[in-house]
Amino acid sequence: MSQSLSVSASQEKGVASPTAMSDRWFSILLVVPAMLVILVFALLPLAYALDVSFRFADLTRGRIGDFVGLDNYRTVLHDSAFWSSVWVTLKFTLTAVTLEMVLGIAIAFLIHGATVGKGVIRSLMILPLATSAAVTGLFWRYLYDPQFGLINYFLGLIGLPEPNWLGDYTIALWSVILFDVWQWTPFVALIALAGLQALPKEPFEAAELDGASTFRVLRTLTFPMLKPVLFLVLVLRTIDSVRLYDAVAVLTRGGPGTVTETMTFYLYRTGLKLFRMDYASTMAIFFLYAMLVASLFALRPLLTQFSSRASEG
Amino acid sequence: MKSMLKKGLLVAALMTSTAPVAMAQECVDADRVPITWSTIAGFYTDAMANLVAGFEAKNCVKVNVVNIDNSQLYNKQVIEMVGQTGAYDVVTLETSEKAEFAENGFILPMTDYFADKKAQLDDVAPTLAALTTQYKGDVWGLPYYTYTAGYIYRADLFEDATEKEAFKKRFNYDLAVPTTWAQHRDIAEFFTRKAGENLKGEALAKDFYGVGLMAGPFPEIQDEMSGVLWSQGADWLTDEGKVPVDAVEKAMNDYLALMKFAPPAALTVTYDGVMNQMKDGQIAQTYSFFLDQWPNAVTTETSVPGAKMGVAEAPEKKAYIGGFLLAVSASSAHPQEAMDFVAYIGGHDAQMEFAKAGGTSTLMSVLSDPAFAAPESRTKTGHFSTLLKIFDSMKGFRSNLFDTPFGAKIYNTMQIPLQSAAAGQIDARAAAEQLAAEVEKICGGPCPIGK
Amino acid sequence: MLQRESSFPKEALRYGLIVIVLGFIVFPIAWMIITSFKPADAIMVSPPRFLFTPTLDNYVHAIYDKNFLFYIKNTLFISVASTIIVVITGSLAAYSFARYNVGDGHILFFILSTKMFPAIAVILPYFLIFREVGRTGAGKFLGIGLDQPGALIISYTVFNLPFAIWLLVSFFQDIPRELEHSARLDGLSRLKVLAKVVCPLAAPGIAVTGVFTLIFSWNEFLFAYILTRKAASTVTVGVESFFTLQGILWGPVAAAATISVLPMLVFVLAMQRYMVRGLTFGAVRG
Amino acid sequence: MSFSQGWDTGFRVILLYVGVVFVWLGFIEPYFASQSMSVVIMNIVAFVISAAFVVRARSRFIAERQQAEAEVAALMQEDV
Repeated sequence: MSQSLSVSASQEKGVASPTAMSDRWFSILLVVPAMLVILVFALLPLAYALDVSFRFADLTRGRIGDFVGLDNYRTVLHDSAFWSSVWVTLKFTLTAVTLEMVLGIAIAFLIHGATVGKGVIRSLMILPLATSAAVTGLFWRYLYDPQFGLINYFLGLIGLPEPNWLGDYTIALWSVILFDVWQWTPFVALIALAGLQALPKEPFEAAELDGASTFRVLRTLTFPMLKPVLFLVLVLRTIDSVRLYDAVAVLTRGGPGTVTETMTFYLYRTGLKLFRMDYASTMAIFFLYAMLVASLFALRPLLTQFSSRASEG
Repeated sequence: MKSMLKKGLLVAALMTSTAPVAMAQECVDADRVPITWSTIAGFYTDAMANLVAGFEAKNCVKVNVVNIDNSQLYNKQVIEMVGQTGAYDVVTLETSEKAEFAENGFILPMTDYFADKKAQLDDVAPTLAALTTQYKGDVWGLPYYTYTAGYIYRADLFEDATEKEAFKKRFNYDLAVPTTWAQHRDIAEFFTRKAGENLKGEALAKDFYGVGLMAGPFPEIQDEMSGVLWSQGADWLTDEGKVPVDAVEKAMNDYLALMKFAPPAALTVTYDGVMNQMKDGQIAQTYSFFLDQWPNAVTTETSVPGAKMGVAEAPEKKAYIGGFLLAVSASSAHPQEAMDFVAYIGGHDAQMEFAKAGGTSTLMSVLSDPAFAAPESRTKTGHFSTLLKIFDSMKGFRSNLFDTPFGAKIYNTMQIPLQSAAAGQIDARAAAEQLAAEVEKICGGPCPIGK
Repeated sequence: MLQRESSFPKEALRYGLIVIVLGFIVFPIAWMIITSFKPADAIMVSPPRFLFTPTLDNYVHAIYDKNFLFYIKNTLFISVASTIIVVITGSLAAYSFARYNVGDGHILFFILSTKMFPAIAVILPYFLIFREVGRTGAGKFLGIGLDQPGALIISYTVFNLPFAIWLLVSFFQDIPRELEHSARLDGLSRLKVLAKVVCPLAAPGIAVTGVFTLIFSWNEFLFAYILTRKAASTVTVGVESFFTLQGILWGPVAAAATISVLPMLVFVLAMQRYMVRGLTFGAVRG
Repeated sequence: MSFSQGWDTGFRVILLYVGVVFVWLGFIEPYFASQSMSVVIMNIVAFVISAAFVVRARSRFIAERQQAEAEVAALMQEDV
């Protein structure tokens, strides 16, 4: 970390200031509106959740109840449904994000090489993003339907087996993943494509003159230069996948059984169907904790990069 | 203030009922008391708009109708009740939710309100009233719609000579509306055919299935299984508040035996999916199905050439008794007007209008009205006579599921182990044990039963 | 990059693959739009019907019977208002983080971590907060309360702000400091520098951030469903009124969904020219 | 130790403490006969680990600072 350096850098920057306000006050003032909103609406619910996680709270049976110490944490830690939902979430996130990244980057290269029609292609790619999972999920359910769905109809026409996409417990999670891949791969592809188009020309021309192989150019020039933007997308997609709710709610409701019940869906079921806010809050705290620990490692490079770029003179 | 209001209800109710016309004349829009009714989305919207208008004409009240998706209705209402927002004056409750709302003080008892209107209460089909309106000796509102389950089938298949002959040959008894589960299973097996095979002597263009089931991730598989379980003399909860694991296992196994003859989509659909299959000519019969869908089912006769629909009591004569209860929220600012509204919508005149629009009424006087039994009303109210039979067969029936304040939570959880078993992930025994464990977790021990 | 020596068969293969990819992406939405023009008896049939007499009945039903434009109007107001707030407060904060490194990355990390708390866990506290605020005079005046647009505007602002700030920081960092220095030397105040020099340069980034904020607000379901009842309901909640006791009204749902996608599409297409540069998040540096 | 380093260390200590509590409740507590006993020991363990972490972080920061100062001093000398 480079605190000491950054301090001296910002002192240096005090160039010709006509107003009396110092850089420091100005910079703090800029952050105030955003921080106010976030502090009130992020910390209050967090405080509420923390409070509730130490109490008995079945909302349908009156107000928030007595202090129960760490009992809710014990219950949740020994709740097999909770752990199975964690497992489902991990499986989903890992598979969906990997698929989206790989396919998205591949598609970006594919389109980048195209000579005409890029504008049209981009416009079509944005379609899944412009629709909500709550609505398109409904139509995917229709497409997946073994009786009326288009997918099985086409599979039947070419003589392939017709799976029960959302009803077969061995593949239901994959069907949800496929939907997520459909919705978010274009997002990854669009960003990777923009990244490709923004790359400077010179190093590549030089590499071509040197007669470097395509693979080598990719490995030594393209990917290192795209790395920051790809990493950003990766982080965004991971955060969103872990929080997946809409798609599950509309496609399978966690079924068959609990095969597709992700953490957030289990949280929803506990909090808004069973109204056990004590367990739900406890799970939310776990969730936040896991995310914080993960991001401490994953986000460190990004934040250091921000930090060091901000303090560059 | 609120208790004063409650005491004054009787008097006030008398006043409104004696002088409604005078009131309506004096009423200007600004004076109208606003009450809000939360109900199911798209619920006979036009008919309900007429009924609401009828109520507003007689009372100085403005009724706002809030439409909510059936699957979200429960939690949305609970949140508003817990938050004591008073946003909903009249709420719509499923049979299993009544005890929870009553026990936790979310809704107001209407026993006093109906004290002088006994005739109106007595008109509610007694079987339905016992299950949907009563809890711990009080009356909690009026049911205004019933989706009690029965048996809907393709009568044309049962009357076809070649099918009858083939059935007799294979099973050694006549093909007829089943009265036992064994018969029902036989019929389901009999009518399950592959594309290319014959049905009614003609080659099928697509697969045909013996039975349509609602085993999707919705709280409907338990409605179907209630019929099996209850007909075997068991209940979801014993009087000690525990799930009878052996009985549930047996019922589950019976259900699984039937699953084999249902289309694969059975694992993902609820009643509307089954109706779509019926209307597309993919299934021969239902299991224990919501009879309020009759007007919907009957359209099969136009969508499938030669089809004729029939309706009967479910095999073994036990089925889910479902009804939407109208009740008045405890946080309502205008409980008196809200109760008037409940009494109006659940009353004879409104229910007559409702039935004419295709709604399934809850009142004996409406269900037995000869006009609805006439052949020309068949497409809308052809199921009324069957409903009367079901109510008669199940007279005096109570289920502990509807008498525990945890009923709603149990009801909203049950489909998880049951669907797991239906999908073949776990066996019937495991499903029953899982259900027992879940229920114990929800109730925090044996479930209290409040009779 | 090195596609100068590309031959015809290679190009044909490339476009073939692109068509397959686009087909996969577009086909579910196309099927939705086709469904919106189908008569009711042509939707739930097997085999699926491709030839039918198109009808506008579903649109009529959605617009007149279900008053769907009301939800569009609500959603438009809520998401646009929230997007404007997010873009302004987010830009200010992001500029400060990018230039002055306020909080040395810790505040930025804190802001980002608020996005990691599951929405379902905060929904009930929000409900209680807005219930209380809605009962006060200020809440009534500003329209912040249950079933009022203010509640959703604030919720969406809170939920989009971390993401927006995060994106914007890298854009602002991309702008050379020299420009600001010279503008300051010309006697412009700091705010003027921000408004007249920095923001125009960061326009693609701000535009892309706006697009994403708008899309996320437009498509949000959970908050809209818990915090509104009728008066302030948005499209995702409005669609639920098509799930009736007689089954899902597929035709009208498709029509409503098509209508609700249109404003987003128009908006995204209008922003198209910013998208290419903006989507790099300022993170690609030569 | 600067404010920023303090903040960072504080944050990590909280995560560490909470992490110990979670692991303890999940895996170790079942081996204890008395729950209150387990909680007491858990807190002691968590506290010790956190304290150790703080001490280590502090000494590392001091070392870093000294190294940086030495570098700056070396640079200054070169300049001169």
